[in-house]
Amino acid sequence: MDLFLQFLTNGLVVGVFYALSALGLTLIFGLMRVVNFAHGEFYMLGGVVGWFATTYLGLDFFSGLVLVALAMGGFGWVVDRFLIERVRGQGEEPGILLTIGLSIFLVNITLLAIGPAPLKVTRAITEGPIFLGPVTITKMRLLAMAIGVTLIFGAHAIIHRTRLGSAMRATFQDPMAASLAGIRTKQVYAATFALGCTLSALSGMLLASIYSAQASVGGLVSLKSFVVVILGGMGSFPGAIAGGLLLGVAEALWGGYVATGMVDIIGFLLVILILVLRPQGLFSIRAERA
Amino acid sequence: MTALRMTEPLLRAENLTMRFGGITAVKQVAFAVAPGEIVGLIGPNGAGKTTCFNMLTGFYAPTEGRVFFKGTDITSHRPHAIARLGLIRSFQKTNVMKRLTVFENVLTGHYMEGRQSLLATFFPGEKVRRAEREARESAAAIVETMGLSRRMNAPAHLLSCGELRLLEVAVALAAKPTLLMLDEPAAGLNSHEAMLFGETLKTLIGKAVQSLLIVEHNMELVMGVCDRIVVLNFGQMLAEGEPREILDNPKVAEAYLGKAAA
Amino acid sequence: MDAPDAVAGRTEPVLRVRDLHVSYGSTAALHGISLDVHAGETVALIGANGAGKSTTLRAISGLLKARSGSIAWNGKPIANRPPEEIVAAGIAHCPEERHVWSGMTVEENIALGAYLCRSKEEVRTRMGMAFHRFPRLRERARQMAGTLSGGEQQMLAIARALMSEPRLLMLDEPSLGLSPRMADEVFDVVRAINAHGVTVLLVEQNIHNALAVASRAYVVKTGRIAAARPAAELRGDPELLKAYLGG
Amino acid sequence: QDSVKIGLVEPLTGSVAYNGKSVVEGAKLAVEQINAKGGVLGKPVELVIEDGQCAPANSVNAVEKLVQKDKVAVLVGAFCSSATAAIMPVAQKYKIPLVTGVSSSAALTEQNNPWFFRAAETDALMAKAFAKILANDLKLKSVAYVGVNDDWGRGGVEEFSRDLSALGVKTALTEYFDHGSTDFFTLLTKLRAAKPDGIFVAAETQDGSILVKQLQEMGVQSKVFGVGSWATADFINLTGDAAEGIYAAVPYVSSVDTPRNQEFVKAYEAKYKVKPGKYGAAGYNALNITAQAIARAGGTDAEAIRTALGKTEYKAPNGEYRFTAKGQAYGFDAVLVRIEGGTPKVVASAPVEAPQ
Amino acid sequence: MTLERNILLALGVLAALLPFAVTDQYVLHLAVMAIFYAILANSLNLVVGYVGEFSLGHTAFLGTGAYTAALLSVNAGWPMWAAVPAAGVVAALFGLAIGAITLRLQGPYFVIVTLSFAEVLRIVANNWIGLTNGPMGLAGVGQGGIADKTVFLAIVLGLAAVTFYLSYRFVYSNAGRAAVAVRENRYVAQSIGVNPFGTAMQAFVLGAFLAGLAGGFYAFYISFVGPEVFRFSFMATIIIMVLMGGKGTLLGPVVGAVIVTLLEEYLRELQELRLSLFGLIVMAIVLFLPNGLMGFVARRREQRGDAPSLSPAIEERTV
Ligand SMILES: Nc1ncnc2c1ncn2[C@@H]1O[C@H](COP(=O)(O)OP(=O)(O)OP(=O)(O)O)[C@@H](O)[C@H]1O
Ligand SMILES: Nc1ncnc2c1ncn2[C@@H]1O[C@H](COP(=O)(O)OP(=O)(O)OP(=O)(O)O)[C@@H](O)[C@H]1O
Ligand SMILES: [Mg+2]
Ligand SMILES: [Mg+2]
Repeated sequence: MDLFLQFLTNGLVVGVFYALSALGLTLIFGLMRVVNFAHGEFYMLGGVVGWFATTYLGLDFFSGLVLVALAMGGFGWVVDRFLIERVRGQGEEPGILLTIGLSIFLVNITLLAIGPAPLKVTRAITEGPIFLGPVTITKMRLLAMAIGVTLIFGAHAIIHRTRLGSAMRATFQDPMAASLAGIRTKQVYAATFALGCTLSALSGMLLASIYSAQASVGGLVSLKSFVVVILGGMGSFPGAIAGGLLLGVAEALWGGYVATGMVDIIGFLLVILILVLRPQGLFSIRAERA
Repeated sequence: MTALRMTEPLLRAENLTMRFGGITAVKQVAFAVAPGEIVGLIGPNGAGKTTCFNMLTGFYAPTEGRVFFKGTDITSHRPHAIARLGLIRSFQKTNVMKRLTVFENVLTGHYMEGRQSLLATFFPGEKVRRAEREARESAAAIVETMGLSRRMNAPAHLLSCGELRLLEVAVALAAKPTLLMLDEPAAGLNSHEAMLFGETLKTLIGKAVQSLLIVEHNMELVMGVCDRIVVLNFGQMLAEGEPREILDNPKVAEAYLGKAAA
Repeated sequence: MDAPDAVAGRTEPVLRVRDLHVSYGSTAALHGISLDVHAGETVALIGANGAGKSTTLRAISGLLKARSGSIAWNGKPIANRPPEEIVAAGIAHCPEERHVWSGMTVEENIALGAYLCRSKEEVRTRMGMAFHRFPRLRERARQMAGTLSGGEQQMLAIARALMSEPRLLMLDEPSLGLSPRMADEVFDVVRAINAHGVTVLLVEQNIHNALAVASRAYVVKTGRIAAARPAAELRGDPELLKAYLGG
Repeated sequence: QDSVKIGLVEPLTGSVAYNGKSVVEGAKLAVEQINAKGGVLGKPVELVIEDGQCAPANSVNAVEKLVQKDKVAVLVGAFCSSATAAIMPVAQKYKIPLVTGVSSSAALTEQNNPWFFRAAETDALMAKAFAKILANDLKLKSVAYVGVNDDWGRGGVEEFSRDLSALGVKTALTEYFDHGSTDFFTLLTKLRAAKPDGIFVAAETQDGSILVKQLQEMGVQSKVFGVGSWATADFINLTGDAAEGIYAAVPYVSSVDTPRNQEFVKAYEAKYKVKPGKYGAAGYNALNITAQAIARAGGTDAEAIRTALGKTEYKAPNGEYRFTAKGQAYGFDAVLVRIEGGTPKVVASAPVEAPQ
Repeated sequence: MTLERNILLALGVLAALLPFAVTDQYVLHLAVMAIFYAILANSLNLVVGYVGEFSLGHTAFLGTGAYTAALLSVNAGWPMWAAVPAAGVVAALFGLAIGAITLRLQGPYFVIVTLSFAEVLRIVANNWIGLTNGPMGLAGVGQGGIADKTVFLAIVLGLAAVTFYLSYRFVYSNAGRAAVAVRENRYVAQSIGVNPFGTAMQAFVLGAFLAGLAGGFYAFYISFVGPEVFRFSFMATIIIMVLMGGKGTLLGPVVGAVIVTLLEEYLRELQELRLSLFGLIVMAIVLFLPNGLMGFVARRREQRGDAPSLSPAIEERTV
């Protein structure tokens, strides 16, 4: 029982982390429908910029976080305006190829710039375990979870409660109609991409302070994030949380009771299983008819 | 007319009902289409006409009721299986293969005639080649009939709305339907064009197709070509009869025609 | 041909289009359209399939770039401005083929029509008005717009265009897919709006209805203006109409 | 030809690039030193470096290019055992000697490929060298084994657990994890529940440092020892105070106090600003062994070089390398270190013996 | 369509003549790899270009083919001529099973579920040590057999001939048109009697079969098979080839395969900068030739007034 509780806690913590790292993708892939293979690299850059800010610029963790948000938001804006914008409305393939190219470029230019070594990001607080009955958790993890949950709810609120959010959804569904309603669609696209990029980078820095930052982490992050977004249903924030938690808990239980050697298989099996049963993912509705 | 009604109808719908969550879009609708007949299906917006089409052609599974085509029960058969029996439809929202040319669209419409085994695909014999040649000739002829020959090699995305509607009908004709079902084929045509289109439709009967079932809001067209009209309102049958009877029916006038009838 | 000022003695036109050329990629669709719309008028654009009516509206609302020519709105040039600026200037365009946001509810669709209006209060009043005009939509308020019937989507598109409370309303085939009775109601709405001082530019295949609401009509033929007449004149001369519309 | 070319295939991109780069650095240093002393055969040595990405197909591409286009005399490399396994037949086909300084899969030297030489330890040899010391000095009764889920990690866990079990140490747990995993709490929960005296870990810097940190976060107190490039400044920096007191069995550590090693460390530090680790030394040694063999062969004839390689007696910073008939190196020293106060202290050192 | 066929034939003849012109084994090796990739890219193109769904799991078939051939060779001593067709068949069976599940899905769901299958197979290959030797992989496939590059070149050309014959027949047949119909408009396709699922399945299984053949060849040529054959980086290479060349044409993927293979090799000169530059080139191609090289050629032909015969240009930006 104690073991189970610990597994469950581990799963929930990692689940929130998964949801957090998939957050940017929920926006860019789930809502904007850009199959963004550079997601993991945005995450990676968040960690790397965070490392740079806390190590070289000597900023504290939270100032670093702000810097990452600004820098990567600007970066996302530029990527959208100068790259994605030019292939918009041509189907998903050019976007796929473009982001694959971007991802290759970003990884290798980062490798050139800072080398392949793992990097340490200064932590927000002095780390230490907390014992809750039989369950162990650490302070940094609790903090990261809190920030993560805030970000998730914040993003959800932006999409569903604000004018910008409505504008986003309208733009992605029918950009022509959106522009006729007075929505500045180019700006909306760029803002969404920038926001997605910022969220990816923030999660990258947050988690790098717990694990470590490295030029090559992107690939795995992308894969898992795609799994999370699909599990939850495209573009749904509650779905992304559910998908992340589901993945985290399933991995923890599989790792705990079966074997840790192939935990990665669980996510993919879940995707297959859920899509067979519910071809629209867990949280998504269909609004199309013949 | 009466003689026609005695024979086994081509298409028969029994008690069709369709519910979406709390909304009952179609309720207990029953009607039939006899060979050689042109039937109109009309009714106010949201009355359930398109939903009926979708149930008849397998795109929706009816909540209740049955559909018979040429005497066989086709309720909830998959759409392509129903098409293969000779029941071909068009869509209310314009649906064509935008990136193919007009000719390629129509050629693709000949799919059923050219179906073959995988072996024949990889090692085509004379039979397959002949079928291919015939399909090409037939496609050109159909494009001609629909008056699109000027646009033969234009990609479909270059066509205007009206031309697209004609192309849709051409593609449907290419599939050699027994019963052709058209959902608002004249939407977007002006009155003059609609009239010409009506003439074309009439010439099809008995040659290219056996029967027609048409959903249309253009009353001139409906009254001009239909032998019989079925009226839906709020998902239910409101009236059924010959065009004259329908025009004179006060309930139809009230629900559907509005001032036009007054 | 230069736009003949059929309603002589009026003031400057609010919308003035001169020698407009527009093309899709390398194929030209408009070869010099000129037209005037005066404040408070209802003007109809009629013509055969593929004549270029929709293209004209798209160019005015900024969806398409003009290759040459000018468009002036209240004397200010608006050609090649982005659509969002043109809406803000008071021109609403209800496009062909509806283009409702299918994954959003009817309510959200309507509310977003008033995107540029920042007062929530005001938006609510306008929504009340929209539901009043199209009671069917009130019944369907929570339904996904993509699952509406064709005619219901058409009503939604019109209602949405009205939400921006434009001074010039451009409607592209508003009666498309509407039942005769519903079409009449929509034209009644157009009349009512017009009576409130909104200028209307109407593209319509239902010539009879169009000429009944419009005061003047332009006939478009293969990308050019073939004629400009008072509506009553055209209504009374079916032979003339046939000659223009035949193709 | 005015230079003697040696081809080097290492992963320079991807997630093992970190270690591949170190090998290249070591190799470059060796070449620099050799050329400073006049090169071999009176010509300078030229190192042609290719990225094999640790992938079989890419490594084969690289080797084809090195052999056909650059006409290298000897091949060094391929890091990952799978990539090395893929290029071995190519080397054999073209009759070019192939020296690896890293790939540890035992199967490689069992393929009877006469052109292949491994100037590296295998897990079996490491286990044999240290099992007794670990069992006796650390007084372990039960050990939990954790390894990265690849050929190297599995090999390490299997060899150490076999030799330790033979000495009566109980196996509390055996678990593997995938390279690149970041969260080990689930694994560590199981591990904590198994209550072992010692924890054996086969992991490289990136995975290893995170795992050791999380061991501390979970409050696990057992003694930790492992294989991998742990005795490096990078590892200690990343792991922080969680690294205190852990043991590592490595074929090389910079703190070995021999004149040859001091010299090597000085040169390496001067060039790269860090102390060499396991992989830097591996690249350095592999290149020296190769160059010396070419010198002894008296020419670039492949057959002669191969024979010369077989007769290697290379004095490395960490002992002396010789090859068995199957091309397996032995004779060099492996060390067990303990990290104390942020530096690796040598606890024990044992020569790697030739396998039976 | 005849133009496309003739160009393909000409390319084939050119490749067949290569050994007579050059003796450099490295060049021959590149030729073999380019043709291998052409087969692979073509097989993916059948799914991406003709079913119109984007598969990220094509390595599943490459991998099962490679493992099948490797296992048959290593464990049962099968020769290449028997093991490679067997690889194709096994991959086709996997295609049938995976297609049955995935082809019910569309769009992003299809993309990710196919990727999932490839990943599941990779993890299985990495952990089922009894069968696949796990991360150690299977070494020495077909050892002691063929060693000559020209023979390998002949074999891979033969496979390419089979591949392009089958693809050509399929693409320009009634069945191929049906696949295009499904790609372009599912509703229309169904209403003219096309079974979207069945048609997609045909193209999918054909693609799987061809990828399996390529995988079998790969196993013998590289003589080593490990779990990395299922890896996403392999997949990315193939995608780049298909999209760079131009999907939905037979020639495009071939052009893409040749260019990417040569590019990857010649960029080696640039050492560390190599992959960064490769990424930039990929991005540049998307930006300047959004429909791939073949799309560009088709567009030029269209503008010059020739009939658009190679690939449909896309012009749906404005409205
Ligand atoms: N998937 C669905 N979910 C909910 N309601 C639906 C769905 N599909 C259709 N409806 C409703 O069912 C009713 C009937 O729709 P249908 O499309 O059949 O109407 P119609 O008679 O074709 O109307 P129109 O002439 O406007 O095209 C409509 O009110 C519509 O909103
Ligand atoms: N998106 C497009 N791409 C290319 N050409 C187009 C496009 N839309 C329209 N055209 C062409 O431009 C010309 C004018 O089309 P437009 O849609 O303006 O006609 P219309 O008068 O509105 O006709 P309809 O009554 O059929 O809607 C037509 O020849 C058409 O083929
Ligand atoms: Mg309808
Ligand atoms: Mg129009």
